[in-house]
Amino acid sequence: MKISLALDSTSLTRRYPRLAVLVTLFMAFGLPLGLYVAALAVFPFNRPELLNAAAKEWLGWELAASPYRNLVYTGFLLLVAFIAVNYTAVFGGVSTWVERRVAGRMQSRIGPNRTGAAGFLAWVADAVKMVLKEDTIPASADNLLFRAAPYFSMVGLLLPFVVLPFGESTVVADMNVGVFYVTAVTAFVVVGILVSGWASNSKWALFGGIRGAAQVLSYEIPAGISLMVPVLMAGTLSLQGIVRAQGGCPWEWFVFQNPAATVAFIIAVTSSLAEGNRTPFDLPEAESELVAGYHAEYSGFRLAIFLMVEWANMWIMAGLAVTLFLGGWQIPFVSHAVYESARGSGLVPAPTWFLLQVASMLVFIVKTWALVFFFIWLRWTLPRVRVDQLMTLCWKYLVPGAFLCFIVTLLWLLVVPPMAVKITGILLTVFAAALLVKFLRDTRRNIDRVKGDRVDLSNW
Amino acid sequence: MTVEEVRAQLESKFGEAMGALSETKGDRFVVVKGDVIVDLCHFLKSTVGLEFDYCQDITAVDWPGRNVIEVVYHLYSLVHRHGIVLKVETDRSAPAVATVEGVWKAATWLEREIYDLFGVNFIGHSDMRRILLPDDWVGNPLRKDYKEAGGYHGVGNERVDPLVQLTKVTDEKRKAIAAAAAAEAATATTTATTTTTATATTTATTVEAAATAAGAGPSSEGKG
Amino acid sequence: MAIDLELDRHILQRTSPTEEEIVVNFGPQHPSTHGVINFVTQTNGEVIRRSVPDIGYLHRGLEKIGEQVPYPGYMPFTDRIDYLAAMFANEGYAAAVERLLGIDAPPRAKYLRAIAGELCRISNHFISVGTMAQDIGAATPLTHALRERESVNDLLEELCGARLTFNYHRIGGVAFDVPEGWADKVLRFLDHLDSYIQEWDRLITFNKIFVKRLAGVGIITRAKAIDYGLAGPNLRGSGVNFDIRRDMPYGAYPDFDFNVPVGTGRVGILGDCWDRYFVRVQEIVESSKIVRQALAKLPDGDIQAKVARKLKPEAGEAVGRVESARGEMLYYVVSDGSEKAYRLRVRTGSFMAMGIIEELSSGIMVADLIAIIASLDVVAPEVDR
Amino acid sequence: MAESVRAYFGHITEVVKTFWEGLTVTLSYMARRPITVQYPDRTEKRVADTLPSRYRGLLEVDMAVCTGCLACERACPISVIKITTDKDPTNPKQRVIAQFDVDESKCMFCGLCVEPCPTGAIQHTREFESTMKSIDSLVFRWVPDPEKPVPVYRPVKGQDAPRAPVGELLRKRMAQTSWISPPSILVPEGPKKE
Repeated sequence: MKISLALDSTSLTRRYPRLAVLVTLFMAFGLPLGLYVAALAVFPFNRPELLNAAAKEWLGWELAASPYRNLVYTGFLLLVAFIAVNYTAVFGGVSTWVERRVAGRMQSRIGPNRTGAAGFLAWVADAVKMVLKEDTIPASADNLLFRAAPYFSMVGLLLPFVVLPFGESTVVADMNVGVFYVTAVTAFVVVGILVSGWASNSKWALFGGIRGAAQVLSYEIPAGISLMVPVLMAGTLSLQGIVRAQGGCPWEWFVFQNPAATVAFIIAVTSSLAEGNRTPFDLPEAESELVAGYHAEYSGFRLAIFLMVEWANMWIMAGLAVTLFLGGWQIPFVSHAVYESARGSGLVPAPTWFLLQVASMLVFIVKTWALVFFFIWLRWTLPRVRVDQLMTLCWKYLVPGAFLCFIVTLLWLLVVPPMAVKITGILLTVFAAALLVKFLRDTRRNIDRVKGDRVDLSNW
Repeated sequence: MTVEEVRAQLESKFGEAMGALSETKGDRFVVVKGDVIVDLCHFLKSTVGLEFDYCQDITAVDWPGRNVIEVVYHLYSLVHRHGIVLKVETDRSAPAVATVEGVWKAATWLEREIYDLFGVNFIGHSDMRRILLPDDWVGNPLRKDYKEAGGYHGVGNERVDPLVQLTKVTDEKRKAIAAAAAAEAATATTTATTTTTATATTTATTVEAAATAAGAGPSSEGKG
Repeated sequence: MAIDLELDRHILQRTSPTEEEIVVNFGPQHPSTHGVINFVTQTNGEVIRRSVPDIGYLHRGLEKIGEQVPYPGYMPFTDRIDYLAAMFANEGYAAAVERLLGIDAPPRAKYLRAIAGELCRISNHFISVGTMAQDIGAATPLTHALRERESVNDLLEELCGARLTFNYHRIGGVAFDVPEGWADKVLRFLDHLDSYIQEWDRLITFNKIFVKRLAGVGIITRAKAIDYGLAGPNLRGSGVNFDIRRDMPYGAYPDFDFNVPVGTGRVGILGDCWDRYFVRVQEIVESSKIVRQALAKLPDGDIQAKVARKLKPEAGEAVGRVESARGEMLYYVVSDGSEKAYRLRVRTGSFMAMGIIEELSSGIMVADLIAIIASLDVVAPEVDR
Repeated sequence: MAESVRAYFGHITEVVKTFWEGLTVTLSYMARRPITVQYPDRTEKRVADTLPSRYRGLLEVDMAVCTGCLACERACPISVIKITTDKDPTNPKQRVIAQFDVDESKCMFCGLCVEPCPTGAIQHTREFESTMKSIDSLVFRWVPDPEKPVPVYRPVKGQDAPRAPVGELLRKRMAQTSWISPPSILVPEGPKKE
């Protein structure tokens, strides 16, 4: 019997498959590439003296003296901010698609594969759906706070992008208080959770909000201390400085400099998981206990904001960990001098410089996506901890561990000669590589252990 | 221990309160007086040789004919792997039995269900409330004389049964067809002997009468 | 229209919240109450003071229907008593009526009942174990469990034509014989299953968070389990070694040798949630052993005893017991000689398990209440009938 | 309780070991074939054809072999089948079936009606896609026109009834009726909306 619905949800993709593939390619590669190029073109020129020089040379307009100079600088800054915000939105959406596909595959199912080629436009469809959906407000909700809550979280999400270094010189503002600024600013997300928990006047949301507050505040401490370890080793708070202090090859990364830094890396990742409300710490919106936690009463556009914050937060966590511990955008075997020489004189740098910048951005993006994949992978393997276990883990294991790493790194920097540091770097890298190989072999053996299963990459 | 031995031991303790072992088909049971049930259960649970520590089920059966509601106790001993079925008969107009909640905690919910569906009041029960039905429900559904409520708080639960309706509609159509066939049969065979047409129409009419009767009554007992 | 406060006030009566406590309704529509059950919970922050279960939302009056439908016609209704392990419901009803009639199923039918029953136990335990992992927070084990359950349901669908509501048994035997080629499909699945269970244990059973969330939570001591009349895995989880298949043998079970897994307090304390969970995982392995033995020793012969088309058993009463996946299912059938049962009583394991939740729930955390409900494997249709 | 140092580190090593095993298992699923059957449009065969032969789907009645014995109507616990047999006005000895309706919306697919049928007229097909716009459309009327009742089949000794292959009639009927077609004739309108 032919079921002919008026508008079949997959009709557009089925009726115009080529158009769907084109749109998917654009959304998957065109848009992010455009953002990267824009960032590349705009971010480096964000300093006032460069702007003055550019204005004098191209437009012959004496910018430094003119009364409107501050207006032009802020205008330029807004353009930079616009690109950063767009990048968050696109990443928030793409990561939902990646998560649903990866989660599907890990649960031996498929995940979205109908809207757009390989289901990539699922996140665009979700975004449009959420914007069009009616955003109801509970009758006895606290109206003002209920409306404002998502934007607190969004602010907490967007501010760290100011400092996050994408490439060698593609950073919005290389503040010298970088790490301190980031730990301060990410606390905004918890304000949004707490306010939404209270304002939606629903018991589930209240539970979620209180849990969220307790969790994020108590995990600030281990996160803060373990982030201090790379600051010790680099001697500067500025993220660019920390990245420049590390080398490109794995044995020059801070994570392998000394064993305490490796432990600090693990503590930093665990506590940033807790701050981003990701499993095994997704207590604020525990589906099976609190129905939907703090955003139970939200729908429509406000819910879209909350979900974007949740998923884009993964990028911040991953980006931060990569910048501080895994050598950020450092291309292996390319020292700082190479960038300087390629820069060349004159206002517009030489093309090779641009190539180097793109390469450095790619390195950063690949490392961050690897860590994001790890977060997704953790979510679909581990169950959820209970609230009191969450606290015991933080105060009995992570906080003492973080302090210990801090002290050991101090002693390490004082006592150990540089040559020994290099050797431990290599040793730790080799050890990590061995662990990885053993892990992959175990994974391969798992497939053969279950009778009737074999490696089969079909059925997408 | 077989059921007879258990009953013998009980009789020695409780004497006349114990009824005879039933002879009916299937499982055999012992009818017990209502007022002695609690001590009997304590005795069953505590004596060394019996130790009925597992209360499998407490349920009730409504006998309007004998004006009695039987409360049936299925008890079992995990230690000795033997079981017994006790019955207490309560008057149907105001059924009341002492609760055995003190003996087995399992009885709490089982007795609440009997209270809910049969209306048997358990004296001394800690939480005598309806368990399955809403607390403001009227009547006890599992009694034989229970009339269906047909809905709750104005929300009905009956649906027009399309099949019963169809039979009525179809009967009218068939009557029309039969009448037309009979009329046409009558005209076509007027020249033939009149007796055959008479029998044809009478059978047609008897069939019609039977059809309308069956159609009207809701029971769909087929005829033919 | 205004919310019917009359009803709400009445529900609040059973709980008396003090100043800093709130009353939360866990249910009747809640992601982890396994069906339509409501827990009116009085909590102080995360710690629960009292949780009063409020059941009856899925009450269909199956015992009343039993009195209005002829004996053979009631068999499809028994599927609906516990649609996750419907084979046992059928078998229990058939056993009760056969005992009433005084007839016995032929040996081949008994073996087929054992095979179908044990496969259905595997399918049910996968649901119960999978949803337990889901309630604790791990979503992946649920989909893996559903995948394994799917292959069991396909096998049962091939045997009797339906995936959940089998209606496979008849009074005096079973409805269909084994289709050809079915037996080695089952054996192929069982080989896969035995190797898969080890992977399942590696994925979730010994996961540290899973263990920490379940060990020492919702402890039911041996005496309390017996006192509350718990049944099946809940009873065996507390260390009571009692199983109808072995202690009150029925059908073909005397011919099989299988051991009955009992809780041992391996990771926590005897009788905690983890023990009940692990008893179910081990029962899956035992069931696959039984199915293998049954398939190997399947006798031939007819599959249904001679039974009159219009069943009219003489007046009397009988009890049919069967070890369902959720514990002992007891059918108490009273007949008055007519074509329909005079009284049909079904006692299920979930109903008894609900009774103990109120006592377990004082002083624990919200997440533990969810863990206890999942570990007791209560399912709304079985509780409310 | 004072956790000894050994237990403190025991927890950590246990965490690492169990997470390691759990993560290897989930990563290994990235390289295995998901089992999803992409119903309704990306399956090789129609799903109804992949179901086992004993599958109890929608009921189908082959009026050519129906003996009008009403065994199925009696066997159905919830009276889903309604049959009206009649004397043929033209020759009184020939019984006819004027109405054979199956209310598929109420049927619970238990298969009790199929067993007593002497000629196997009523069978379960493997069709299950029966979405209709109104519930009354789900009343399948196997005697399409009351004016032309179907003569009763007389079974011949020793020779089994020439029944049409199972599923064919139903598929033909379902192909004709699109899901938005109005309910078949003679169906009364629903309960009055007061």
